Formats: sequence, structure tokens, C-alpha cells
Amino acid sequence: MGILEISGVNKRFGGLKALDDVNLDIAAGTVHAIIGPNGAGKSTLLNCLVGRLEPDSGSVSFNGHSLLGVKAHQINQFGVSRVFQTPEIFGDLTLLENVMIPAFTKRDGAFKLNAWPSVDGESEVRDQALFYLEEVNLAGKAQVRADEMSRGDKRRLELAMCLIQDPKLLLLDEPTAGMSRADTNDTIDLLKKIGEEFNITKVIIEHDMHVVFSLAKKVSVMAQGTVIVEGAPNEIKGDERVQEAYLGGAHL
Amino acid sequence: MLGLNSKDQKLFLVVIVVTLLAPFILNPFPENSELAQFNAGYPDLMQRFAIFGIFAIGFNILFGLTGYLSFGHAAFLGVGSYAGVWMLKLLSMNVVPAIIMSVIFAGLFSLLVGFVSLRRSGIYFSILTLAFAQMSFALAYSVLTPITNGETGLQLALDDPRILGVSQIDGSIPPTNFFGLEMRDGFELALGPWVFTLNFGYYLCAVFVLGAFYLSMRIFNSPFGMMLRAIKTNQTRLPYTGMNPKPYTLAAFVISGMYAGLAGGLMVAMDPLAGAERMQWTASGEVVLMTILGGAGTLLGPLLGAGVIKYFENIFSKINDTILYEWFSFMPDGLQDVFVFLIHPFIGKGWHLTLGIMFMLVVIFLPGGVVEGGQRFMRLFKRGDKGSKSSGDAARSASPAE
Amino acid sequence: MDAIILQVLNGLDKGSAYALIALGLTLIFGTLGVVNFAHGALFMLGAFCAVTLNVILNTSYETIDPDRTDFLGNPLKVETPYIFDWFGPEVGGAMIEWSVPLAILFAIPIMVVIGLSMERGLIKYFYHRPHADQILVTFGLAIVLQEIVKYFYGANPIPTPAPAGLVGSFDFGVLLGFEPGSIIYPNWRLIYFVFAAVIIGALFAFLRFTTFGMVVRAGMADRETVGLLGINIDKRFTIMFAIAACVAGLAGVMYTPINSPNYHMGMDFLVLSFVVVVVGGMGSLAGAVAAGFLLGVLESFASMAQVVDLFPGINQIIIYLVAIIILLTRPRGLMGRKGVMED
Amino acid sequence: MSEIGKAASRRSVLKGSLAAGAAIAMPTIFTSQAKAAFLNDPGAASTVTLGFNVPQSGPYADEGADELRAYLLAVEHLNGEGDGGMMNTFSSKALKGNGILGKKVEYVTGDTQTKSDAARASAKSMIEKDGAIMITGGSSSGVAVAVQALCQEAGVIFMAGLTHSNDTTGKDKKANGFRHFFNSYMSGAALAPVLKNAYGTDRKAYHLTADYNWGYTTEEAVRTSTESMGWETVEAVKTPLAQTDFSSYITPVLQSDADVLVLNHYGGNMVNSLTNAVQFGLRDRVANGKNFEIIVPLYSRLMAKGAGANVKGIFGSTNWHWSLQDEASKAFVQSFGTKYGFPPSQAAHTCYVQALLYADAVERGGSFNPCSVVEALEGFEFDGMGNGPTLYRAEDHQCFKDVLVVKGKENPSSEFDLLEIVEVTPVAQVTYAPDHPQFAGGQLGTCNPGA
Repeated sequence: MGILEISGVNKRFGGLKALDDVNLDIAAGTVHAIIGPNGAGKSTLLNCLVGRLEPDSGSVSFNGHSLLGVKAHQINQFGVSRVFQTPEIFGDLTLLENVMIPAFTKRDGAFKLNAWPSVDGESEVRDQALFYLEEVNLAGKAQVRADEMSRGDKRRLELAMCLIQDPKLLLLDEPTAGMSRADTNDTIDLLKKIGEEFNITKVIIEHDMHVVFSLAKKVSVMAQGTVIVEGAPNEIKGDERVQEAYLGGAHL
Repeated sequence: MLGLNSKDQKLFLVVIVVTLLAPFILNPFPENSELAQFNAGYPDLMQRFAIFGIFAIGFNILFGLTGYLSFGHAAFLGVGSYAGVWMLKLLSMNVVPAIIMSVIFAGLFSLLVGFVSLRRSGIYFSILTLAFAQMSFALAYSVLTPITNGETGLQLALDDPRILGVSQIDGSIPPTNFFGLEMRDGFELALGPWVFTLNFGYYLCAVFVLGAFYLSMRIFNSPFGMMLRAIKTNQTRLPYTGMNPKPYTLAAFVISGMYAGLAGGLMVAMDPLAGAERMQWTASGEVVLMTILGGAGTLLGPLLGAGVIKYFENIFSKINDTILYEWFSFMPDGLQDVFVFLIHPFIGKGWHLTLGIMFMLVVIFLPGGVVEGGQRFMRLFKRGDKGSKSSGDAARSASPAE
Repeated sequence: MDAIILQVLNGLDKGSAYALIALGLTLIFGTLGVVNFAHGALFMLGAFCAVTLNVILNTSYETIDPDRTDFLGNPLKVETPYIFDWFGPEVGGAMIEWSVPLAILFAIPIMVVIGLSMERGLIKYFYHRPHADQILVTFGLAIVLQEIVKYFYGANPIPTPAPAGLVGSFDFGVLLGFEPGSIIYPNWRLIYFVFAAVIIGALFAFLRFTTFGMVVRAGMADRETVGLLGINIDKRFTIMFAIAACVAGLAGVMYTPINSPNYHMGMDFLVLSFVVVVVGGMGSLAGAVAAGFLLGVLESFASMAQVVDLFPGINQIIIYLVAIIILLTRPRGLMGRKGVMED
Repeated sequence: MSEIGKAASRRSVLKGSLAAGAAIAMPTIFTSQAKAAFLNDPGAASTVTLGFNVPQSGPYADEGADELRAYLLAVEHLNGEGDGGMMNTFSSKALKGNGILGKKVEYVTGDTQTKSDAARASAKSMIEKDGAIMITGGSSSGVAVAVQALCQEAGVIFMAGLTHSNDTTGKDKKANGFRHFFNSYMSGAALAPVLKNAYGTDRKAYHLTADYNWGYTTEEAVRTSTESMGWETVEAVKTPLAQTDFSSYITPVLQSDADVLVLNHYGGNMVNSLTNAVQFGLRDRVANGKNFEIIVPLYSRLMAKGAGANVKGIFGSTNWHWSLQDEASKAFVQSFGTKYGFPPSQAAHTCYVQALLYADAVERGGSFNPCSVVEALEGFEFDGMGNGPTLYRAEDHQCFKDVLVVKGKENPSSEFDLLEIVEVTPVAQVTYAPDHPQFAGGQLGTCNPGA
């Protein structure tokens, strides 16, 4: 019984069948990668998991909660965090504030009119935020405006923002997209470190096989809106169908 | 102290001192000098500075923090005013119930308008708020005349019930008061050639503006304020941090609506008449301009912007050619005419032109508004300081976004 | 029935003005990403091009007529326009009478120059500034422009009648088989509608069928990509600004016989045209035109006594009410694109 | 431009009595209780300040400018400069051309913006900052009522400018406020007999009414008086203030069986609705076998100019017109025309008269005290101000005088010669009881000297 169960999910955009009877079972504590060529439906699937899209049919359940029709912020409150393909952070705010915001929502819920106490006074949240900035090696930049940082640093910040919520499930949407090889390796190391320190189930959507094979314990391959193969990284490597999906194009 | 950090404490202290000494600071020129024209230290204008300051501070909580640009905030001020006058008509001339009702009614109305308008963002939100305000104005001006007294404005009458007070005293409507302290009363202080007016009404406004400013500082520094700034910065990330942006923006909207109601309530407490024009889009536009002119998203900006615009409206519009001729009376006749001719288009009935030019100059050369101007000015003096962070606490974020 | 046809005509006529202004406004939004609060002022400037031409044509010299006296009892000064001397009183008189149509030719170069200098001199520095700054600076500009006009022409409306030959009404009723005289409509208003239709049609054709237009449309959809293709999109956008200014100006010129122009007519139209643009959907030209006509027609219907009796005050608020309903049911207006001016 | 103020320039005299106190370095504190018997008492000062609060921005700016010209002329005449204008023809001879009570008249100006709030702010600054003892001016009833109420509360005299709504001296009348201008009721009463003669008693009228207070009272007045002579009102439609294109209100008129259109509009509304009505051929229309007619109850020459040729042949009423041939009007036109080069408007006239009436009342009462002024003005009968014998009625502070019925001129000889006087309706015909239903509901209260 996995922490995240996806069964029979379908999603259409007009005439295009983006997801076709997707079934996935993600076990708690693993790192599960979803790979596949462009247009395979990976991002659509992710969006169905976080409340941005609603599947036409099928069921998605996380830790016993159905995620269908549940709003994005509620899904987050269940313990699902995500990072975006291009880091989405609060550019005008300092790094410290960026990390404090998810800490507050974790502590106070989706809305709390916390208008009287000053941020400076909320020292435990502050300390916590500094701790997680430290975790991602950004402690020295706590007072810098987030927009002023490099892309790699923004990715670290985004991870800190997720980690501070102590999520049960972390969704990573191509976490190394557009990064240099060095940055990519950096990110892999960071994710590994996080994997060691915190017990968080991760789902990684990725193009880069190097990343997938460095991190993932289990891999699902999607093509044309459905999961075609599932298995350990080593099994996937040699699978004919996977190669065909990537190289042979559409005529499966 | 007061739950503020040291920078904000200093700022607040300066604001307190300036507000309390305003009757002196705003009357720098001796009573009978030619420059007395530029004195702004008379009760009505000082009250207006404070009242529109409150209005703009409140607007800034919405616009400066969340970036939601409302074009209909004047409607809340108007609703507050009407509620206030009705309290003065029905209950008593004590301003306290009037101000309380103003805030409550404006809050309720902004809850309604905000709930609907916040379903959209960006310019769609702006137009929704504009539409609500324009509808309120048009209806108040015409079909709602029984409640609002239409064009004339809702005013007191000798036969109002005033169940907790008196309808009239010897054929006059009693003045508004704060537990017996009459708003229009006060002291005049003659110091040599200077005359200063210390008006009770102004000091009541001053207390409220300080309270409003303090509350806005607390909000800016609070987790709530941080959430609002997060909303302005990145709407994509928000829901995935577990935060529900809607109640936050709605809360900011209602808070700023209540500020507007407070301003409306004070307005009628100082001068018991509520005109429909104060709900018109131009009035909403005015508070937007005040905020941007002063510096949106800064603590002090809205106060300064309100002051500048009201100063132009009330002081520049009253300069006429006769006064110009007096100023230049030391010149030979021909030159005097030339100077009057050159300045004439910008004063008196031309005050709008001066205001328009000032809007353009400020926004072209000081993108952060008057506050940024002040910071640049300060930096000239502080050049020795190495700290790149000397910009001061007033500029929390200098870039207002739509 | 004839009452309804008449109100439709009224609505189309009002819609023409809304659509012409909104079209330029949305064009500037779409191309330059600038919120132009001075667009109403451009409409006003166009109208005052007609007034100015009239003044120029009426430039006169004075002669004293000793036989008649003015209101103070002094000998009357008779003014004779110079063009009476140059072209003879008949041709001269006809030129003055036809000053509004002539003003179209007069206004085009002026509005283009105003548009170009506005964009090059001011607006271009605001492309990447927040919308709030754009609003403040263009609003300031609008005030300055209208105060300048007020300085020269005063605050009162100035009558600028249509040529005598175009005054009068056209009998629609006969055309549609109604009783003669039941549906008559003033000629100039029909001309205005046709004029608006031609301008709108020409603008759409220009954007659709010329290379220039295609580049502009591509630029509206994705400015950066088009810029990457090595096309100088900025120059084209500058020209589009001039065109938008020109459309607003011509709308103003043609409007003068319908209502006497005054210095604040631009502000009167500004808010309405913003509502029109937003209801049409940000960045959608067709949406702006559709919304312009829709709101014009609805406004006309709402002003009918039968409707007002049913819903008191509806004529005061109809446009805003419709705007609210449309924006709540269609999040991006009638034809808006996703992501334009939503943040 | 420099028409305003040149004459009054070069003031080197110090302002106010405070100059005397300037020498004393000791702070003096005085509360309002300790002040003089009334607010802004000029005391021993050599000058007195009046506040001219007129629209300088917005649609009525030109009318405001004309009011201001008239006030400056009045100040000149009061101070003994210029040709004296109507001071020479005024039946009261209290004014001597040496200012008011020997004090030179000075003035401050402000912008009402034709908004109640702005007008009150401007008036307040005149009272609080400049020490104005009297406020006058304005070009709309909303502003007049708002400023009048303010002056009552503050304790200064308000001499209304152009305000035509019944309410100014009806339900919103105030002891400290006075109106020389005529009102809606008078327009209706004066117009009705003329309309009867011109158009007969069997008419069907269609009203378009500006949807605000002044519109309502005007519609009511004109309806009542025309209905009482046999006209039928087929429809009365309210039009939004912000309306610029009236086509959708005009076309239903074409559909109705009305043969008269009454435009209860003023200012820009009037210009546009009249222009539109003529555009739709209403003037050439024949309905019920009669020529279709348009009526504009309140005419203003400045606005008639905006409507251009459309006013030709259209009836309306006005408070005063420069073409009147009585000595007073001639003197005023001469004086104004010589100074500014064009004839004065009715707004200029009423403002000039109000300024003189105030000064005269102060002279006669011997004090600037508002209560003394009120006493001097109440029931005051005068002549020689261009409207024939006039009474300032004590019960409501409204002037009763002849009303002019005018018609747009067919062949104007100049840009000012747009209206011709059809009839001077005698005052008896437009007089009403103070408790007339159209004016009921208000109380004057008592005069407030402000201290």
C-alpha cells in the first residue's frame, strides 16, 4: 500500500488524450522517478496530483485522502510539497522571509490573520527558517532579496521552502532543467543529502537519465499518456519498450 | 518597544512629533507676510491631511502590499461618511458613535465588494472595483436621494431627532463634539507675528492618524504583512506553500476598506456633510495617485502623497493674479506683467496643470515616489556612510507593482 | 418595434465612439503593454483639431462699420475672415461650413505627430515600469493636455456643427416598410457609424493582410520571440501607437457635430473606454469592438422609460452592471487571452 | 488674463489687526470663547476680506470666471475705483465708495470644482485661514446648499451665486444664507403664461430631467405651472448627470405623442441634450398637427453659446440679460464691458449684485456682525440693480423680482447676442407663499455670528 495511489486516471484536452488510464503506486520512503519523452503526459500527471488540474476520471489518493477536487493549498496542507521546473520563489522578499512563509502556513494553516505580532518576534519560526537555509547552504544570504540570486541558489531556496514544511511527499518537476552539469551535480548531491537526513518520499519527473539513475529507487516510464514500464533503474535501462518510446517515436 | 524594530520606532517617533507639532510646522510664515499664502496650518487643511493620510495608509495596505489596484476605494469612504452623518442625525452629535458606525458600514460594504471583486486579479479586479464604486456613486447621486440627499449631500437639519442629544440649540444645529469637546473649537496662539491655531478637531484626527499609522506598521511587519507581500510577488507559488491567498487578500481589502470608512467618519465628524462626489472614480483615482506619488509599499509614502496633493488643491488653487502682482510688486511694471503672465497658467484655476506636471515629474524622475526623493536627498548627506543599506526603513520595497 | 430599431441605432452610434477609442487603447495595451490613461485626451485633442481648424479658417481682420454699434454703443467692428478675400465669400464660407470634414485631413498629420512624440518622448521610457507608474504618468499627461486646451479654449462647450448639407435626417422607416417618419435618424450620426465601421475594417485589414500587421500581431502574442527573429518590433510598435492616436483623434473630429466638444470630454470617455476594453478582454481587438457595440446598445435600451420604470436607476449603472456580470462569468472578458494583465 | 487683479495690486498695507500684536514677543493664547463678538471680526483693521468661492476647474469654470470678474468689479466699485457701476443706480445710498464701513475691501478666491466637498474645503480655508467675513459665489445648487450650511455652522454670511434649485431657499434655507438669483418655481410661473400665448393650452409635454436635485425641483415647478394651464405631461424621464449623448433619450420622444419637449438640464447637459434634440429634427417636427416645440426652463447665455445655432427660437427663462434697457443694467453693462470687452452674463450680474447688497447691508446695519447683516437684509426693498423693484423676503431670504422670459435669437448680431427678451414677467406673478409645497420642510434657524 503506497503513500500515493493513482488509479485509472484519464485527462483529455479537447481531442487530445493527455492521460490514458494511468496507474501508479508510490511507496512511502522511496524515490520514484517518472520519465518519458516530451508530451508523454508527465507534467499533466503532476498537475493532477497537486490540484492544478482535475482528472476526468480515476482516483488519486494520498495517505488515505482523495485528492480529487481538493484545492492546491489543501493538498499542500496534507503534506505534499513541490518544486517547479523554473524555481518559483517570492522574488521581492528576502531568503529568510521566503522560507518563513511556508513555515507559517505549516504552523497556522491556510489562513490566519496574524497581523499583530511582528515577524521578528516569531523567533521559533525564524530559527527554524535559518536552520533550513543552513541545510541548503544559503545561511549567509538570509537577508538577500531572492530575485538577486543565481538559478542554482533559487533551486536551493525552493527546496528549503519545501523542506521546512516537513512534507510527506515531495514532487520535483525536472529539478535540474536548464542547469549546467556542475549545478546539476550539485543539486543531485543536495537531494541525496536531504534524502539521508529527512525521510521524505520523493517523486521526480525528469528528462536527464543521469539524475534519474543517481537518485531514483524506482522508475516509471510514460509515453503517450500512459505508463508503459515500471521497475528498478537497472531493469529500465535495458528495456526495449523504453528505448522505442524515446527513440522510435510514436508507433508503439 | 511597541512591538516595533528600532528603525520603525524612530520613524514612528518622528511621525508623532511632526503630527503633534503640525500646527506650528505648517505655519512657517508670519501671519501678515506675503508668504503667509503658503501656510497650511489652518484646521480644515490639517484635518484633511490627517484624514486623507488615513485613507491613503489604508489603501496602501491593499495596494502597496498585495499589489491589487482598487479603483473603487472612494466608495467605502463615501459609505462611511453617509453612515456617520446618519448617526449624527439620529443619535447624537458625539462623533464617537458616528466614527464607529462609519468603520463598520465601510467594512461590511468592502467585504461584499471585495468578496466579488477578488474573484479576479490584475486589471479585471481593478475594473470590477471601479464598476462597484461608480454604481454606488451614480445611485447615491440619483435614485438613492432619500438616503443620501443626492447632489446636495447628506447634511444635518434642525429637526433631526438626535435621540441621545438635542435637535437644536437656539435655532442652530449643535456642533460635533467628542464627549463635549467641540471639534471646531481650539486655541489660537500668537507668538510675535506668527499665529498658530491649535484645533481640537485636528488633534482628534491626529490621534486617529497616529493609530492608523501604528497599525499599518504592525501589519507591515507581521506575518500577515509578509504573506501579503508574497501575494504581490508570486501568485504561482502561493498555493503550493499551503497558503490560501483569497482570505488574505480579502482581509487586506476589508482592512483598507475600514481605513477608508474611518477617514469618511472623521470627515463628517469634522464637517458634517456627506456628498456623493466623494464616491466618484476621480476620488478613487485620487487616493491611488496619493499612494503612488508618495511611494507605494512604503510606510510613510501614502501620508506624504496625501499631504502633497491636498496642499496643491487647497493652497495653489487659491493663489490669484492679485497675489502674484503683490509678490512681484518690487519689479518694474513691464517685468511684473511678464512674470505674472508666465506664472498665471499654473496657479489659481490652473492648479490642475501644476498637479499634472508634478505627477509626471515625480514618476519620471522618482520612480519610488516622494519617499525615494527623500532617500536620495538623505543619501547626499550620508555619502560618507559606507552602508549600502542606508536607505532607511521607510522604503520597504520601492517597486510598486500593479 | 420601431422604438427598438431606433434604440439599436442609438446603441450602434454610441458603440462606434466606444469602439474606436477602445480599439486604440487595447492596441496600445497589446503592443506596448502600456496602460494609457491619456488616450481619452487624444480623443479630445482630435475634437479640438476640428475646433482649431475652424478658428484658423475664421481668422479675420477687423473693419469699423460706423453705421452700427456694439453693445457698449461704440462703432461696431466687423470681422471678415481672410479666406473670404482669398477665395471669395462663397468658397470661403463653404470651407468654414465644411470645416469638420476638412479637419480629418488636418487632424491626421497632427495626431500622428502627437502620437509619435508622445511615444518617443515619454511612453517608451515606461515599457518596463510597473503599470501603476504608467497610470500615474499618463494620467498626469492627460491633465496637462486638457488644461492646455482649457487655457486656450475655455471650459464651455464649443459648437462645431456639421455642414448644412449633411444636417437633417434619413428616413429608415420607409426603407424597412414602416410608416414614413417613424424611424428617422440624423445623417451625421449615420455618417459617424459608417466612418467608424470603415476605420475599424481598415485597421483589421491592415493588421491581417499586411506583413507589417502580421509582425505586429505576432509581436502582440509574443514580443520576445519576434524580437529574437531580428525584427525591429519596437519601431513597428511606435508606428502602431501613432495609428492608435490617429484613430482616437479622428473619432474625436467626427464626434464634434454630435456633441459640442469641451476640454474634459476625454475624461468622460476614458473610464467608459477602459471598461469597454476590459469587458472585451485585454489584448483582444475584436473583443474591444464587440464590447463597444454591446455596451452601447445595452446602454441605449436601459435608458428607455419602460425599462427604467421597471428597474429604477438602471440607466445610471447599466454599463458597470454588465461589466461586473461579464467579468464574473467570463474571467477574461469576452475574448481576452490568458495571462494578459492578470498579475 | 491679467484682467483679474491688476487694479487691486500693489497692496503694501499689512493684513489684519495682528500687525499690532507683532511687536509683542510674548505668546498670547486666546480661545474661541475669548474672541470678539463674532467670527473674523475685522476689528480695528483697515481692511476687510471677502471670500469669492467660484468654480475655476471643471465644466462650469467659464461661468466661474465670469462670476469672478463681476466680483472684482464690485470690489473696485466698493473701494471707490472705476465708474461705480450700479452703485450709482442702487436705491440705497449707504455705500460711499470708501470700502465697507470705511475699511478697504480685499478678497480671497477659491475653487469650488462644482463639488460639495471641495467647495466646503475652499470656503473653510477662506474662513479659517484668510479670515473672510462673507463667502459668496458658486454655480450649482448642490454647492450653494452645502456652502450655505457650512457658513451657517461657522457663523459667516453666505451670499449665494448662481443657484436655481428651490431647495436653496426652500427646505435647505439657512439664516446666514441669502439668494438673489431666481428659482425653479419662478421659472415655471414666468414661463407658463408666455408658453400659453405662444403654443396654446392644448399641449402634450415630454420632460427630460437631469437626475439630481435641481432637475427634480425644476421639473416639478414647470410641470405644475404648465399643467395648471391645461398642458398634459405625457412622460418625464430622468437622465444621468454623466450622460453626454442624449440620443437614446431623444428617440423615445419621437415615438411618443408629445408635441413639446422640456429640457430640465443645465450646463453641459443642456448643451448636449438640446444639440441632440435638434439633430433628431425635433424642431422641424409636426406632431398632433402642431409644430413641435422645445423649452429650456433655465437659460444661460454662456451655455447658449455652447449650443450654437440650436437655441434659435427656443423659450426659456433667465435672471437677467445684458440687453435690458433700464438705467441700472445699462450702467452695469457699460462698466463691465469697458473693463473686460464683452457683456456680463447673468451669473456675473447676480454675483455683482450680491456683493453690493452685502456691503450695503453692513453699512446700513453699521456692523459686520452676521446678525446685523441678516437683520438689514431681511425684508429689504431696493431698486436700481437691474431687476426692477426687489424684495429680500425675510421668511426665506429669497429675492423677489421680475423674471425674464427669453427666446433664442433667430439672427444674432454677435456671439453675445444670442437671446432676446420676450417678456418681463412681473414679480407679483412669480411670488409664492413661504410655505408653498415646493419649498416646504426647512427652517431658517437663527443667525449665527460664530462666536
